[in-house]
Amino acid sequence: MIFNKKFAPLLIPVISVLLGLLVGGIIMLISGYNPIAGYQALWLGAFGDAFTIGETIRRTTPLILTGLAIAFAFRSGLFNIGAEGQVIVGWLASVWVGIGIEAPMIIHLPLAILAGMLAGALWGLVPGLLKATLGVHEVIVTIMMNYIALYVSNEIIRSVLTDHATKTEQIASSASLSAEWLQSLTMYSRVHYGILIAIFAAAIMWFLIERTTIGYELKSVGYNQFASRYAGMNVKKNIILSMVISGGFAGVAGAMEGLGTYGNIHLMSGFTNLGFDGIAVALLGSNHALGVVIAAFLFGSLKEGAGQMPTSAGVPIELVDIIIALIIFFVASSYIIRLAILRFKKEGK
Amino acid sequence: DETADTDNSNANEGEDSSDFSVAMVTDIGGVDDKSFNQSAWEGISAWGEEHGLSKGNGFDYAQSNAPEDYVPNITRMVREGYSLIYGIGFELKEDIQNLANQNPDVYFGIVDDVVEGDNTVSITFKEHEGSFLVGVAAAMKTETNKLGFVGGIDSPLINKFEAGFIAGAKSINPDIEVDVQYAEHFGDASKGKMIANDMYNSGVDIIYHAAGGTGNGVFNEAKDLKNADPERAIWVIGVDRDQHDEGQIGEHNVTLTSMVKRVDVAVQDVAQLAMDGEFPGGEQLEFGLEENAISVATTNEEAMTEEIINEVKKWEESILNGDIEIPYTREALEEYLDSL
Amino acid sequence: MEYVIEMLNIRKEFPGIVANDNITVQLKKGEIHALLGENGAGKSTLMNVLFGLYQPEQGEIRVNGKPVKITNPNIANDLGIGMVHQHFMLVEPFTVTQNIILGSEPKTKFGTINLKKAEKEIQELSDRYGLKVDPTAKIRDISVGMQQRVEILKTLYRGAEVLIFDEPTAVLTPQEITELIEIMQSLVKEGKSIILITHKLKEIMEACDRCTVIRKGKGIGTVDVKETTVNELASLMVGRDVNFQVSKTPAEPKHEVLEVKDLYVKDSRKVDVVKGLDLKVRAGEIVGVAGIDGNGQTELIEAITGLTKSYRGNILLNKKDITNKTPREVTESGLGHIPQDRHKYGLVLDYTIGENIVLQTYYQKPYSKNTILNHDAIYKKAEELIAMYDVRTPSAFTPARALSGGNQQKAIIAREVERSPELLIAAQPTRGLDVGAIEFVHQKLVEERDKGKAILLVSFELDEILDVSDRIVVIYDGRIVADLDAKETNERELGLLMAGSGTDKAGVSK
Amino acid sequence: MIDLLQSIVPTILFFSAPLILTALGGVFSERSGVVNIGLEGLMVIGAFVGIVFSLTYQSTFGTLTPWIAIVVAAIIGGIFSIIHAVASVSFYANQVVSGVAINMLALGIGVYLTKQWYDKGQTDMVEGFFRTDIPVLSNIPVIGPIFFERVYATSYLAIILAFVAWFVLYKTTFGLRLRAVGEHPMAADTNGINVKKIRYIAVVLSGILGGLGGSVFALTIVSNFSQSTIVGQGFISLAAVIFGKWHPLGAMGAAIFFGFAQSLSIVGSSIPVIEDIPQVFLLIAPYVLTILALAGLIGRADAPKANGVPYIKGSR
Ligand SMILES: Nc1ncnc2c1ncn2[C@@H]1O[C@H](COP(=O)(O)OP(=O)(O)OP(=O)(O)O)[C@@H](O)[C@H]1O
Ligand SMILES: Nc1ncnc2c1ncn2[C@@H]1O[C@H](COP(=O)(O)OP(=O)(O)OP(=O)(O)O)[C@@H](O)[C@H]1O
Ligand SMILES: [Mg+2]
Ligand SMILES: [Mg+2]
Repeated sequence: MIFNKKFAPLLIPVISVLLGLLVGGIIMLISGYNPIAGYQALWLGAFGDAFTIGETIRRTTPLILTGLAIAFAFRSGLFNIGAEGQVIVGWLASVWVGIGIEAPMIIHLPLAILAGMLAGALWGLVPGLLKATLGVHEVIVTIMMNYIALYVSNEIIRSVLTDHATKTEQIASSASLSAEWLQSLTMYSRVHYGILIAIFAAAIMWFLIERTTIGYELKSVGYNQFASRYAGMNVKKNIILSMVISGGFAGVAGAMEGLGTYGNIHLMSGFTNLGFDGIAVALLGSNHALGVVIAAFLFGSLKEGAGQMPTSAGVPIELVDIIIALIIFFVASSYIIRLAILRFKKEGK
Repeated sequence: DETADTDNSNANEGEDSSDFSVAMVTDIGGVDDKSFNQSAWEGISAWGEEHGLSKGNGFDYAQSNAPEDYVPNITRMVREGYSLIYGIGFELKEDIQNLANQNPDVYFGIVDDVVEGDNTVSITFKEHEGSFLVGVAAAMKTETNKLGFVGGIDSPLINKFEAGFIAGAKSINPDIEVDVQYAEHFGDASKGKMIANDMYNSGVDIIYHAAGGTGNGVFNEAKDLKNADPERAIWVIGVDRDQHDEGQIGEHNVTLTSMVKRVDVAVQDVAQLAMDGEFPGGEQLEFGLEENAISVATTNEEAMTEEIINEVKKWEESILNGDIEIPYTREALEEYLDSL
Repeated sequence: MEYVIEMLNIRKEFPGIVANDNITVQLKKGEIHALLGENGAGKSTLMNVLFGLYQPEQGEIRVNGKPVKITNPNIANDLGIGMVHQHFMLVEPFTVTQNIILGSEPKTKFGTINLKKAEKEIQELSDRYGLKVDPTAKIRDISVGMQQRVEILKTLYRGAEVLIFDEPTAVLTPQEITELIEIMQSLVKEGKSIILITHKLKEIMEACDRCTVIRKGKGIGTVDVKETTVNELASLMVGRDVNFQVSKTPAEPKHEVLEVKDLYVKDSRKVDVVKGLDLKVRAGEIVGVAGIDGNGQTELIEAITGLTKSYRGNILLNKKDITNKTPREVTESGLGHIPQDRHKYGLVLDYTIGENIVLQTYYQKPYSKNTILNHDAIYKKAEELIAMYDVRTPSAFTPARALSGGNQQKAIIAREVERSPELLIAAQPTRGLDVGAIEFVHQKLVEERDKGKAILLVSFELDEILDVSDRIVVIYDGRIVADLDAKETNERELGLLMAGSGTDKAGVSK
Repeated sequence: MIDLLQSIVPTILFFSAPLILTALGGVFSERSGVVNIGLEGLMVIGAFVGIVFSLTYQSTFGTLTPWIAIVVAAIIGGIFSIIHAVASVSFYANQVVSGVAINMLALGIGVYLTKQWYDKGQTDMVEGFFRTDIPVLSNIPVIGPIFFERVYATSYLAIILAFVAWFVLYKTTFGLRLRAVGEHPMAADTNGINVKKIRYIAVVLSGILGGLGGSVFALTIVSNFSQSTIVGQGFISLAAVIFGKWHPLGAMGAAIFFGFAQSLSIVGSSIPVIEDIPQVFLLIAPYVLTILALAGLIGRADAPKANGVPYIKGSR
């Protein structure tokens, strides 16, 4: 029992990761690759040197934020599949401000991030409003909003931000998150200050959810709308607020790409997948702020490391997708793992 | 700017030529995309094999699954000591530029866009020339005087195809109508099919696509129509490489021709130059008909009649002679059409 | 004597608790056998074992003398055992017929469900036992009493010879209870045998032949109902003497706290249900609202508490107009509310007891400051209340879901009373509670009254209304039709008034 | 007008068919109480199997190949979906998590195996389904040319299956039990219905239908398999499930609505009035229309009550 309470939240993911890697190794063996070489490549690809570490952190940054976005909505009983679209508009807005305004960094950078946040929030507001006022299912609306974001932002890049170009000019350095010293420290990886923002956002999410009356209300509405109304909470307001905040997190994720990684925005021919990966990150992190950070880091490392596998070990990158999927499965099936642990414990005694 | 003080970029000069190695980083799609990633890889492989090298040993590629993969991939190649690294596709422009600035000792090449610096070379193609020629072919072939153009994403690069195609078609017959549609996606076959369905329904009999995977839907629709009525004249014009195979339907083939972009030729040429110590640093090389890097496929002998081929040849001559300037933007196209 | 069912030395454990510890129950053919015990004593568990939902760790079950293993409800069905569950097992969007045939559907020769045939059979069954059920009605459209009859029909349709009723009367109105008892008696006459779980000793005395008592998971014994008294049953069950008579001094009503004037409210289907209702409650008195379910009680409470809107009339709380204010505003004006449906309204089941304790006050000091929660204050308060109100829970950090119904109710009462509201509305505050818990709740209400609070008690239990109230108003068809002194009326008179006869009786403050 | 219909209707039909099939799968699964956001992945598996089978056996089975291919894809889809069933029914997993995993796993496996078997990221093209005239029906005046001339048989397969699904769900004992399980599993359990078995069947049905949907998509529209064969169709199908209020015919209607909206956005560019509207508005029109339709007409849709809740015997 004690063991359940204290360690299960950590033990289950760890076991899941190990199992996922184990099965991944078996798949490599079956397909005729050397799993040791494969994993060595994976490791080197993620943590081999300062550069890859930098890139791993960079890749983790937006994942933390989209993970938080989805986790936040989940905590209040809403499923935000729309992080994808919120990322795109957040990216767009932050770059827009990054290009369109001249101001000292101390104003410009926060303003650009804020713009991303607001754009994402706006994109979350629509499904939130529709859900709260008309009871329209947020899942459909957010899916639709993803496509709208994609096409609208492409059009804006093409017709408003540029004269029919595929990407915008670079943002002013006063709006940039990248830092020379960080990059040179990591052999010119694209790691940027965004990671601090992401971790700060996680802290905010934790604080908001666990420590404030806002979080108390949001969770309460998520669990039981009737009782929340009975207790005097404004259910509609909370649904809208939840989607808005969730969208805000995703919007900041977009800003990380716009102000940190790329410094511009390009025409997108498909989704960034940051939003969809965020679902997995959120659930892997069991919708807790700290869990999300860890899960995003795991995801980021695996995905970053994957790039090395074809070159060094000949293993297709997709193996990593399979491994990630397996890990998610094992986490989802924690019940059975827990059962196995219990049995194991009993026999051990 | 860093490039300013890196004029010592030819550190490779002293290197033994046998140490020379080449790598490429794909854009999203991979080396087997049946498109220019594949073509580029074929060029590099050909170059490598010519010099007795093998994959992973003298030449290699890194595949990108998302834009964020470009930098790590390029960096990996830098780290592994490749002498010349290509970024395939305009999407890699910024990243190639940045890494070129950071690594003045390594040669970089970008395909389909322009970067700056003494250690870089930019390889672009005159797609408008090829598009012009397939436009000519289409104009010769059409029975309805209605042509279609399906673009992937509305962007300057794809606009080149569009402008060239329309110019070519109208040069033969100014009354020809060209229906232009963009799918806003390079991988949405269902949209491609829907657009093709709509175009063929409205009387278009030849569609030129510059839309990657979206083009699959165009081929699919054309073949379906052909299957229903083998007598009906329905054509697709392929892009980037000879898409003859995609057009095969039973006895018939709906691929009229393809606008072939020989990335392999360009990539191989530049690799050879670099190896020979003649790296065209800082230059922007534009490959076109003249360099044999743009061509019009004639695999479908039945469809590409003597007459058509001759006409195409005629225009090709004019282009090579510099008699005509092919428009590659919508504005230039307007002017060109006015001048007709 | 033949036993149809024998449960011998049954033991059933749940993680950390022995729910049934060596219990024996023997059911005679043709009898109504009561099962009595405090909340959490293990009654439902025992019956779930009999019905095959749980497997016992130990013990034997015999049906007609033959030992059987009941590993799932199908086997119970085959053995002729049917169960009417405490929480109805009905699929709301389905019709009565669909619910009844579910799992043993008659088929046409094309393999589809033969609804016509089923409906006819069910109509026949219903007529035979006088159940008056409409086979084509949707469950969500029929009353709770009707739903229960559907549950009964379900067992009969499957040919049950033994029927288990788990607290069937907790959710019924007095009329429905009387009818249910009649139904049970007619079932017994047809040769069926019945096990009845109930907390209402009067019902046991009225309807049952024998009674088995369980206390804290252990069987205390079986008594013949004719040879026992209510008091004896109560003390057997609780292990001490229970005081049924609510001890209280005469009320000393003071100023008016609640005044409802000419109120009109529509229900969710947009039909008028409260139609020009007038009501006054004064400080220091308990006003009981007697009435048959569906006469506007629910909507009246919802309108007062701000959960629904009225479209005419006024509600004054301490002279302040609270008509159509939000629940938050109403609460802040000094209203406490023990809701009728504790799972839906009263608690956030996934929140801890502590979090539930501050459900309306979390945003106030000391529980939070500048929107930042103060967990220490919250849990300190919770622990205080847990001790004061004897809420049985492992800790204040336990989720509300894990508590028994009685203890959940105590937590709600603790919360509402503790806020010390000027007006306390208590809707069905003792539904499903055992006599010990009921005694406790009643005592609390009286204590509050004595502190000078106004209390509005809504209940379908006439006993409760009569025992606890100082003044009784009768609600009928959306209006208050009588206003009586509790000491000067009786069940008979109330019953008549509630049924709508004697509307012209004096005392209506119009 | 008739001309317009004649050009629009067949488009709608081919676009909607895979969505209808997949959405039907979603209806079965969710009606039994298992949330299925893995529809996208199930379609990927279907597309992959459909194409690989066709490539391998085109020469053996000739024109029958696509038909056999979709059957095989359906079977493999069904088998693949057992993973989701095991996780969400037996292991009480969070069903959304499991669905997300299904999506990643399917794409991972599909592309991984493509690389293993063909040594490249995408397969060659196959000859899939072709349009045909439906005998007899296509001769009906007016209606015939619009609805039954030059259509894919698979479109009608989808529509027929929607009615079959409706029949199964609302007229058979299996359907009654399945719906009961999705609304109130404990009630079903006490009536002697094997909740887990029903849910397994429902999830596997969603795999079969999703596999069917994916393979039909690949064999009527794309003609090959790659990373980007299925890009969001599964999510649109999921939207159709909800849009259609978890009803097979509703889901079909929603899928057809999506087809209509898409088709309109393309055909629109050649209709005089609409012609002048900037392209981007046409592009987003299908999605905006959907939102408007939901907000204005459809409104609240209540999911099956037990949807997403693992059934653990003996808990409340
Ligand atoms: N599924 C379960 N898991 C764990 N504990 C349980 C479970 N069901 C019942 N219990 C525990 O077993 C004990 C007996 O519960 P049971 O439901 O039999 O009580 P009861 O006599 O029916 O109570 P009530 O009068 O409130 O209906 C309680 O302490 C309860 O907490
Ligand atoms: N999974 C569980 N874990 C712990 N306790 C449980 C569980 N399931 C049921 N119980 C307990 O079983 C007991 C009896 O449940 P029962 O269904 O009889 O409801 P109850 O307590 O009588 O409440 P009510 O009358 O309000 O419905 C309660 O104490 C309840 O908390
Ligand atoms: Mg009970
Ligand atoms: Mg109870």
